[in-house]
Amino acid sequence: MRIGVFICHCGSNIAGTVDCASVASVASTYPDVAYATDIMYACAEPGQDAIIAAIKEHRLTGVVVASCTPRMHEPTFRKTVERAGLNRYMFEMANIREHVSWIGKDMEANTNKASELVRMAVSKLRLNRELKPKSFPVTKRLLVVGGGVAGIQAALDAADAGLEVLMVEKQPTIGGKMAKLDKTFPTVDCSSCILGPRMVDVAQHPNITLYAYSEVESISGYVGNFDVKIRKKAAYVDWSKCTGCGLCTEKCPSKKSYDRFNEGVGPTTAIIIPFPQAIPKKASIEREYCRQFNTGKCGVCAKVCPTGAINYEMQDEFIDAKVGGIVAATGYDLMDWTVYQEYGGGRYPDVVTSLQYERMLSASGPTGGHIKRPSDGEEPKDVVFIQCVGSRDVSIGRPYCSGFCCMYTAKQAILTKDHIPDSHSYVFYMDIRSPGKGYDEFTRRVQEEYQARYIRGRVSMVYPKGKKLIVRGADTLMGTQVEVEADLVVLAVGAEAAKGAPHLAEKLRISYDSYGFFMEGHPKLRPVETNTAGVFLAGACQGLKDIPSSVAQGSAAAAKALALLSRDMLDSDPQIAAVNVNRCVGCRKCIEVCPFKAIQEIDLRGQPKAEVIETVCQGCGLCNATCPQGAIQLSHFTDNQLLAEVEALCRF
Amino acid sequence: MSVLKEKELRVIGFLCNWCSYGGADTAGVGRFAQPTDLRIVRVPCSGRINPLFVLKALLGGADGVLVSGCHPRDCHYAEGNFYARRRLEVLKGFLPVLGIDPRRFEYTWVSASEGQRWQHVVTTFTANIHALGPASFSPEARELQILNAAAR
Amino acid sequence: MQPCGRLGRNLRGSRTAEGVPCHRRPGSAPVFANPQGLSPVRGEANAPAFVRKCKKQCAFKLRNVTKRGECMETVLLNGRDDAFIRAVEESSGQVVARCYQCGNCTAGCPMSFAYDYSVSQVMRLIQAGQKDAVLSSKAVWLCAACNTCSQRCPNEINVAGVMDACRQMARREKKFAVRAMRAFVDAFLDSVKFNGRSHEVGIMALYMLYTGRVWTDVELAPKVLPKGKMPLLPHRIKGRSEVAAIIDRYKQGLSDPERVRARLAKDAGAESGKGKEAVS
Amino acid sequence: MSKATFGYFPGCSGLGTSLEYERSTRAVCRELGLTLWDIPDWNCCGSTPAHTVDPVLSSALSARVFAQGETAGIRDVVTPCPSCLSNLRNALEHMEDELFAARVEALTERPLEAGHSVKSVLQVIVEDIGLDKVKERVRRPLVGLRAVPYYGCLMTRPEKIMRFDDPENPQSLDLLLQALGAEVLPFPLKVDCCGGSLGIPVRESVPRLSGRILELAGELGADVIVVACPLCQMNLDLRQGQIRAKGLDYTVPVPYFTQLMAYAFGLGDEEAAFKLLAEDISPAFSCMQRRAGEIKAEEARVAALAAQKAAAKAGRTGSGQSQAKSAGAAGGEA
Repeated sequence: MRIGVFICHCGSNIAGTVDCASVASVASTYPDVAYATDIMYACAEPGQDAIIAAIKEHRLTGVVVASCTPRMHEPTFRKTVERAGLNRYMFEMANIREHVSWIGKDMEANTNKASELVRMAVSKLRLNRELKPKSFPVTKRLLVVGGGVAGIQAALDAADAGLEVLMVEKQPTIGGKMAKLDKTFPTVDCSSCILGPRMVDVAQHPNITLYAYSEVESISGYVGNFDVKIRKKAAYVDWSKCTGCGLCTEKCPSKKSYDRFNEGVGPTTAIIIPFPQAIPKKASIEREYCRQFNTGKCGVCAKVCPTGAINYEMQDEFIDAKVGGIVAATGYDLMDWTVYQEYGGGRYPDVVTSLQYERMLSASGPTGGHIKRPSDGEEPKDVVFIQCVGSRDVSIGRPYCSGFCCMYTAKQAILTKDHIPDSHSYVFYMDIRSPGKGYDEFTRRVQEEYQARYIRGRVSMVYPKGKKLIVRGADTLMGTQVEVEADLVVLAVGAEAAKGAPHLAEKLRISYDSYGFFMEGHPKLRPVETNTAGVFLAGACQGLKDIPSSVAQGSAAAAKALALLSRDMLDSDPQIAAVNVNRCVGCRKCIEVCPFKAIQEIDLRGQPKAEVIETVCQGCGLCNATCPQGAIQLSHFTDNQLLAEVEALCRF
Repeated sequence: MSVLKEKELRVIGFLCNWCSYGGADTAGVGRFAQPTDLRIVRVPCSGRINPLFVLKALLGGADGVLVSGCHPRDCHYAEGNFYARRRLEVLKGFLPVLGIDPRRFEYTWVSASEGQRWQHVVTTFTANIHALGPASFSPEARELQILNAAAR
Repeated sequence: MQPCGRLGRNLRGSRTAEGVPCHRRPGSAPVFANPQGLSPVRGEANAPAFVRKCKKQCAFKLRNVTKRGECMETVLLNGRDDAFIRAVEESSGQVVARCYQCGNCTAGCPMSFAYDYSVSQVMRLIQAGQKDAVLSSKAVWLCAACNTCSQRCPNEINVAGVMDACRQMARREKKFAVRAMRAFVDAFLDSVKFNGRSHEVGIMALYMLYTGRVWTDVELAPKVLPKGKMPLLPHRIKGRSEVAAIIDRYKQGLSDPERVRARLAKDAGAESGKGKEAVS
Repeated sequence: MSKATFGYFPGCSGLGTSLEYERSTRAVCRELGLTLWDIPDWNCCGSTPAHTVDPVLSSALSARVFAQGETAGIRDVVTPCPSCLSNLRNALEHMEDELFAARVEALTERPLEAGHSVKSVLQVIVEDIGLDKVKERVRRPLVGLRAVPYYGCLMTRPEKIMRFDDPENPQSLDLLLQALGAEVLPFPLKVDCCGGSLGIPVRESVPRLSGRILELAGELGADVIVVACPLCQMNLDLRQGQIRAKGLDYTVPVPYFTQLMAYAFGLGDEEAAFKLLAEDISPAFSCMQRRAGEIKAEEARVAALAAQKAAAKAGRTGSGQSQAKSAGAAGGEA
């Protein structure tokens, strides 16, 4: 075997604290190493060409590249090695950047460690065998989880490209948080005017099947062949018959139920159509508030419904579907701001969240677009906006900045001036974050043209005095304590991942951080992909972002999905388990332990043997560690190969 | 060519590719400084680690072995780390029987986003191993010493 | 440098003459430099050289300014006193760099109205190492130690602890910005030292003595004396000498961290020494 | 030291300005079966002045209190005054650090064993004894009394050290007063600072801070502000005259919660010691009696109405004659 070792400088990232030349010279002394050198940038064009040239010149049969993490450039170098004619699995990497040069300054120790990591890679490579990928058919169907603006964009893009799309939305209507907005920044154009048509497109698009008021129950399988079970929650209304006339919502006697869509601003009935432009425009019953379910006596909606669509005995349905790719676009939720007892913790009715205020501003909202104080319904004159309630606050475990509150608060201040010309808006802020195109001019305009009074300082306490709310804050630019007598206090509440996002992440088998945001493949280079092939992310579920970025990510995720599903056959990963029938005694241990049911028992000349179903095996290696005989080996990570690495370390 | 005398001890790490190896990368990207003793062997899943690998390493002269996988319920293969947890817990209890100090083997769960935590795990584990000093087998484990000498 | 086409106007918006680099208006003065490289004296960064050289407290020089608003001295930032910052951090156990100046402490502080520097400004002065301004400020004396600031700090800084540390440092360096506050504390401690317990009448007497404010709360006397709520004779406890000893030992500095750390090290040394013999 | 007996640290103000708090606390504890062992020869904890000078000095004074308790075998101490509680608790927490403990011992020259604890009287009553026991002993419920609870700024803060109730919105005093039968008004400034020990050296502080609390209580129409701290009581009650001179146009008596408990338990005037308060409480009580009367009358009226409606319904189902009887009864009632 003739192995070539290439030590990458990565500019100064590695060469800064690792003596690459000496590592290369040491590497040349390793067994089976025919050629060892160090190059400036291995992953760059010249670097790859140098490797190909060296393979040809020295008739190499295996390559070791010591550079960055294989999670980033293993695919790159495998293609390079393939271009040079070698099998892509006759290649190993040593991570001497993230695991060596970047975590210590001690040149001698780093160089020694780098050379040892290279010896490990070489010793493993000596036992590598050529592996040929097999190919399997791809289901040309995309599942989009979440019907907010990001999900809608992804679904429309994919459907327009001819892909069949299933959209699953937890709420009775799609539109997500954007549908709740009255206007959007920085152009103050009406939110439902720009989102409404898109929602209609989703409903009418021949390629899109919409499952509203449904959730993903379970997902199994792998990229190209996911089996998804969708739970269609019982809305107690037969949507095929319901015409969305809204008669039931008028007659329903239970008038005190919590209006989830309008963030509880006004009470509503138990059977509701969330908002006029809802898609699908169908009624659904909130079981919690419906008298028929609580007391067993009512049935008004059933009597009134012209098409007889009401059915109290409706059960959840399950739909099984095979999809090739999944786009998660589950969006965000406002955090529970009632931890701030100093702002009343929810006890003062006139302290509302920004989303509740948005519903008050909205003409289709419960107050018909009139801003009213929840306590006495009067029009407020002094409105105080408090920024960073639940963002940038270590003491309640939310150290991050939510990104879009500065912008929507500026917009709400403008709308307040439009709705109530003689009103005064006060905004308590720490730093105005307005990075987008036309954003900062927008926040300047609200202060200059609309006379919003911006005060730089946090608010320590809000307490009621008579009909007013006393807001006790600070103005750090003046260096004084300040107080405002307010009629209404609007909190720019920080956001977090949608409720239930971690649960979905476990079903999708993708990792998530401590706030519930999904983990992207690479924060800069692969923002819409995940480490799980075939699962893509779009919008705020990956990290808080405003509408333009969410839409952009929607399209990006669709593009990635289209790239994946454009091919009819996908290459399977050859790093899968294989059974050596001579050693297998048919004890079935591997069959029980395999999480993907990828091993089955076959009869070989009268003896039970195990056999791996290549397309289902994911290459986790559980069976390999369980088999008492060592009969089943995971290709590319066999026992010998791993132990060779351990040997390489312990022998010297 | 082995560990730097008096400065390093032989510490081997078995890291699952999806979470802990990613966590070690995030620690690198974050430039979180760590001692240089640890050498990482990448495995597809913590469930792939056969307890015999750990024994082989310890008998082969490793002063410390660290295994790290995905947090329970986070595993890319759904159940890999559950099996790993059970196997390695049994192994930890079994080490004293072999005359090996159980403190020389540790297993933990680190996700791909926990760079800072990985720095803490490596620094603490390496410090503990330095506190224990180079591996030396208790007198009764004579056969192990012979085996070890042969392996060297 | 060719003026860039569409951006003919320079960054200040005025048209540029042909051929002149667009980012510099013709004839603008060179950026101010510090040619002589004089020693960095606090407060006189842009004062003329002769003022900076003159060491006497002459008319040109401003005495150490404590009254905010009277004049805004230019603060030379490389005159920053890092030792002061470390001392405050060690004494209060807090990291002042965590403060991002959100003003929540100023907002919540009940005594903000009486301060010369608001709480967040005191934190800012500490961050900038302005020892004189902090230790001679009234704010550190007027703090009522009610912990509202620490409770509501989004970065979990014990701001009350930092204010305590500054007041203790000011007291050690004999900088008493609010005389009455120092007098009241001394009167209280003297009463405790004398009786072992605090005795209201005794404290008031000592306070009037130290401050000369003879009429303090005199109008309250008729409300409490007849109800026996203001005993004239103190309740002196048996162990009062021990209490007095505690206060005296503090005044002699027996509890200073360095001294105690040294003693601990010595004891530890003695222990291990003793320990070694016992074993071998 | 069983749960029902505690070492008792009255605090210096108990001998003077908060005599009524001291007397009513002892009476109420006796009534609730709580035996209080006085710490022998206890000394002042240094209150605010000591810890503004140096936390080690303040902890040293507190350490002597615990040391004295040790001599009498007392481990668990209870104190009515939040300021003393804050100093004693801070001393215990900070002495867990080795160097700090050594610095304290350098002053006290008396080593202190571990295992000490200190709680406030209110915390013991609410947490250890429990409100249901308090409810059982109420003989004269304070029905009709509109009370406003005021906790002050030391009792629940700093959260990590005091570990009592919610630092921003404590409820224990509210629930206790409801258990006594009083009507508790939600009071937003319940943890705002009253001026504390700055009353003497900084004359403008108390009228402004306590004035704001008294004004809001007056606006809410509270009969009394119920406090649990001698320092707050002095600023709100004793100095209320000074504040009124500066423009406050409300008079609100400021009793301690233990005084109201003593009254509700039916104990004598000596234990409740209302006459020791600066602002006379009798108008508040007369207001309470008047309102209690109104409530009783209201209840009677509603009960009569319900009876009448029930009788009328029974009349409609049964034969006609019962209607005449209920109508007559209703007539008599009116």
